[in-house]
Amino acid sequence: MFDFYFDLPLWLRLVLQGLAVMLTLFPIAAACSMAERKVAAWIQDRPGPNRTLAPLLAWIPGIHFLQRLGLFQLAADGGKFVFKEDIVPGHVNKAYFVAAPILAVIPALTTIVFIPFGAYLDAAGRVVPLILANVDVGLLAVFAISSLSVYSVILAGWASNSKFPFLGAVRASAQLISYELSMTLSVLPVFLWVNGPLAGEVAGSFTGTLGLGRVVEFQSQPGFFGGMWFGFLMPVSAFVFLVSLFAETNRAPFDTVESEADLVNSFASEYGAFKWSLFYVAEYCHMIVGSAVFMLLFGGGWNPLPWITLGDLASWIGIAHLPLVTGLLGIGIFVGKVLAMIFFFMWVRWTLPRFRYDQVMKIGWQKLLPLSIANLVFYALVIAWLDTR
Amino acid sequence: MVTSNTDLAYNTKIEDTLVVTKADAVINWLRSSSIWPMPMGLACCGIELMASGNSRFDIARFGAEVMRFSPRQSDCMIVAGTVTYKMAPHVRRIYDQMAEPKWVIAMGACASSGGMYRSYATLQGVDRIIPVDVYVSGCPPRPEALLDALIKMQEKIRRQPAARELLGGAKAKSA
Amino acid sequence: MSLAPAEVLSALQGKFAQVTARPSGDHPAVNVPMADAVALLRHLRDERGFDFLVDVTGIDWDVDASPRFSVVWHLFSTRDHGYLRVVAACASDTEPSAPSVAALWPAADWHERETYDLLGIRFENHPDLRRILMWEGYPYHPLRKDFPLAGIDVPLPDLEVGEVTRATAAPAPMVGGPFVASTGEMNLTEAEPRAKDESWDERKEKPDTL
Amino acid sequence: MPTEYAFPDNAAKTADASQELVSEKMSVAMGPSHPSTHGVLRLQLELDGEIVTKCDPILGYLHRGDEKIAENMTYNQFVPYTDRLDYLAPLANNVAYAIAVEKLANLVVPPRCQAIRVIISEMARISSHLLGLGAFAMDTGAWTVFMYQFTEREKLYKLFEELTGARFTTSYTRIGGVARDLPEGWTDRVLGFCDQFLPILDEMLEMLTRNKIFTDRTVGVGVISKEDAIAYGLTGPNLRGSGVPLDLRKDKPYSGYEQYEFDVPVGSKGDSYDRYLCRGEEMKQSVRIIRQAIKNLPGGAWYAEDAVRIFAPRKDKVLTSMEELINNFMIVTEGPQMPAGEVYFEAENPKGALGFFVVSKGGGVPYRMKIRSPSFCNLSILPKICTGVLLSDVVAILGSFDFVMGECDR
Repeated sequence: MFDFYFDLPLWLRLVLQGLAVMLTLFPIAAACSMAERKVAAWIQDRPGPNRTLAPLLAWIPGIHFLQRLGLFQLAADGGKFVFKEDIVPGHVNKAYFVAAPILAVIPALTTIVFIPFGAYLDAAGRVVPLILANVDVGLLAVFAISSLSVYSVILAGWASNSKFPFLGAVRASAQLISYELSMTLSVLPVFLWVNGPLAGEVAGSFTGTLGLGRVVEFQSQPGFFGGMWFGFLMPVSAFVFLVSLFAETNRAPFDTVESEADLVNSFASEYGAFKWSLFYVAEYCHMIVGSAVFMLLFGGGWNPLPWITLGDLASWIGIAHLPLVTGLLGIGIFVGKVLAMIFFFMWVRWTLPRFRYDQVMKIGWQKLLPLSIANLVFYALVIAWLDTR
Repeated sequence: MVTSNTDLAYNTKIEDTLVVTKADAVINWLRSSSIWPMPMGLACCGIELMASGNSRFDIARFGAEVMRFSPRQSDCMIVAGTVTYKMAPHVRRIYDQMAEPKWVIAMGACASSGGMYRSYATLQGVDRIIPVDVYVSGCPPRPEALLDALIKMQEKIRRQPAARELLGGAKAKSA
Repeated sequence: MSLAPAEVLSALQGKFAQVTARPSGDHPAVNVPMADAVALLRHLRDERGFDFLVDVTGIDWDVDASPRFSVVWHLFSTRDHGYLRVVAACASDTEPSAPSVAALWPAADWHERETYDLLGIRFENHPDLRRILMWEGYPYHPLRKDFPLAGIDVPLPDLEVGEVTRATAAPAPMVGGPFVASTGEMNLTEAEPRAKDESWDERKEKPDTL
Repeated sequence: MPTEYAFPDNAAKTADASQELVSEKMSVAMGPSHPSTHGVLRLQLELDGEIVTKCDPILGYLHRGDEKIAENMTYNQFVPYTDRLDYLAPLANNVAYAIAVEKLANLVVPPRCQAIRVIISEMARISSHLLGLGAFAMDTGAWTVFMYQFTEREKLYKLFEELTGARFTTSYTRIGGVARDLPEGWTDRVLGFCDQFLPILDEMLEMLTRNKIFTDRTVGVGVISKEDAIAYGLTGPNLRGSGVPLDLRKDKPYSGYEQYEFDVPVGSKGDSYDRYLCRGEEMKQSVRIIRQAIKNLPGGAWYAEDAVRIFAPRKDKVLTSMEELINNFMIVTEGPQMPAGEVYFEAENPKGALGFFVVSKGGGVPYRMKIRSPSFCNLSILPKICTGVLLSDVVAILGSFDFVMGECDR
């Protein structure tokens, strides 16, 4: 059915795939900002944005549902930025000032290529992950590239040549670097396990990989341990990763970087219009990618439930022979999980107060880091014990 | 060519049946639907400004709950409260830092005219230092009045020759 | 020490002979010469239990009055829950000054700054006597009786903004505004609330600077 | 008690601390337009990294000249201006002002009027503390509490509106009484509010009191010792949070507060958390007072009937009797006739002791009116406690102080 697509030259296919994914991610990230407002409104007993309606569309029946969801508000907000004066204040360092939001978006959008976002069953009944760049370094690449985003924050804060942004940039750089450590350490047990002795027993061929698709495949094995999600197997890892994720994405309660109360708008204070919105799109992209990684590592990826894989589900409802439908189902399950994660992010933000900057650092270095090291040592010992058994 | 009469482009009475594609209408719709206020909560009116954000009134319905304290990101300054001579230069500077297009709502009697504070310390109306688009009466105005002002502001924005201003008219305006 | 005024007075006069009773509508009140004020206040704080400085303020007793300015301290005792008002007249009518009690009560710091700001009473030995409510460089002391309610035209605190907007701290128009009345007992015509505007009214043209 | 207070040379103090690392300090102006300065306070901060080494509050951005205006207004005309002092609790301001002037006139209002004033003062206290609580929560990052408390305040506003005609600039009291009697059934609605309010208040406090993040942010932050609190003239919950059980409603009862049973919550450490807890508890005590006051609400007149030359006669009398018409005219034009004299009265307002020092030379207009505003006095301790804390702590401290610039700058 899609043979013509596979006849296209490889580079074109890659470009098309990349465009498709990024053009999906970008609006989703933007839509998250509206979702944030609606979730906040819901938590606070308010209707939230629901009045805006494009006059040309008003006659379409059922459109009021979208209106109440605030979809047109989102369009208006986004469109307004385009027609808003794009301020470059006189006192800023212009080149870096302009570069910062671009630098913020590039890593945020790039990391998605290493994320498998679904899977389909090929003719042989094997699960093939849908991924743009199925490289073995997988997670390492995600970490490496997403950590570049700290430069955009530093640049923005420094180039703004203003005090609150500067303070925000200093906070951001310290915070992002601190939490990267415990984040990386927290996922190591997962890959020890995936590449460990048990892997040999269960799967046979999983060795020497950091690919995220492999982790999901590992969680899709038959048997008690095979079908178990890593979130159950390694709860401490999952917890440390989740907390670090909040800190890495500057979300409440770790949003000291852009804490409205003391730094006003922190590093983005001097930014307006489109450049400013790019920072927020980048933040939500990071949230999406982070949630996706969390779901892949600890939440079973595109498997609907623990011990029930996508393949099982597909064969039960009789679509296993339709790779396209199965693929869509897999993507749907995965995206649903990621969106649930993002809702969780928002739920936390509108519920909890905010940490102070030094408390954030203390949690990072004095609590999470020892915890993740202990966790790593524990699983290393367990795996060594399994190995010698 | 843009005419000053844009009733044809956007009119609440005929919007459902008449489709007019004019750049102005589109831009104005975008702008008027997304007014992000810069809350200049100076005094008593600031409390009603906050109250308009709560769940009984919920200014968010109009997409205007995004109170940006950074003037670079806001579209409409709501001057809520008494502007004193000591504060006036700050109000003006914050107004200057806002990006075009920008609007001002003078909320309450004090901001509009000095109100009951006819004294040595009070600026007699914020319109002496910044141009005001909508005045709201009341001391303080009820949140409903502020919402009404917001709707008035939207109507006003929808009558603006936005495309012409974008294509160079803005320079002429600011000069 | 919710003492009757007479008792307070006799207790204090034992130590400070210059202290005299002051008519008061409520709490005990004493007059004290400015020179003795700090000693008296210190005595009250350390030995009489008046450990809480409620308020420091000044009164301008009219332009022609002499002594023109008085400084008023209100003390409160957190132990006995009694108030005491201490009043001292400033020696000079043109350059009024009073000793600062900021070293006794840090609370006095801002109160004295405010009194200096609004009435122009200088407090000697104050750690940081600046204006507090009006801006630095404001030339007048607004609570003085010769200062009109509407104000006097001065430039805005930020000259640049003043230049761009051509706005000044101009006298507030009183026409149609809140009707202000005059103090004291006088004939009805004068005491009647009216629009007291120094700059313009229905007959005079409104100046351009407004 | 120390005999002399030295004013610390902050620059010298921090120079000692940073001897090892010579770094340039950053001067930051926080405000006058800043989300967490609650109005137009400006803090000129000197930062060493994130640590505040010097804090210089700059006031006066809302100085509207109330005291000067008072000197040009009759006593009744000034009532609306008292609304706008502490605009979170105008009813309580009205009451404080009215009692101050009544003391000057040696006027005693009837018990019903006193009880009405107690009820509205306590409702104003709830309204003010709610916003203080919400703003504090917002400063520490908990937005939702801020929205929840506004829902409760709206219910209060509805009751205020029914009573006075305005949401919060009420101008309800007059010299010698209140503007009008309670509407029919109003007290029942107040009781209804009280009944549903307590569980909601508990819910709101629950979101913060045991919240680890909130306690981390507030416990031990902005500690004010008992001695400092008294020396700096702090009043209200800020003083009681420091462990000084001074409440003018108990210690210098006015308006019949001595009849009511209530507790004065007192903090133990004097940090931001204690101040928060005091406010939470005070709201519950206010509910207690309101219930008692409504239960024992006396009948009779709601204004002092003997205050003929002070309290404007009732409308129906004005329209029917020539004598009353002339009297009304005199009160409106000349103002209520007061004897010469000086009085000082302070009432326990939500923010602290709001005092009015009225100097009269007789006639209908005060000669000098000094307003002793609690926020002004409370803020004067900021340079002391905001030194050596982190920038985010300044926000928490400001939130816990619950000040209003309207009365601070007047």
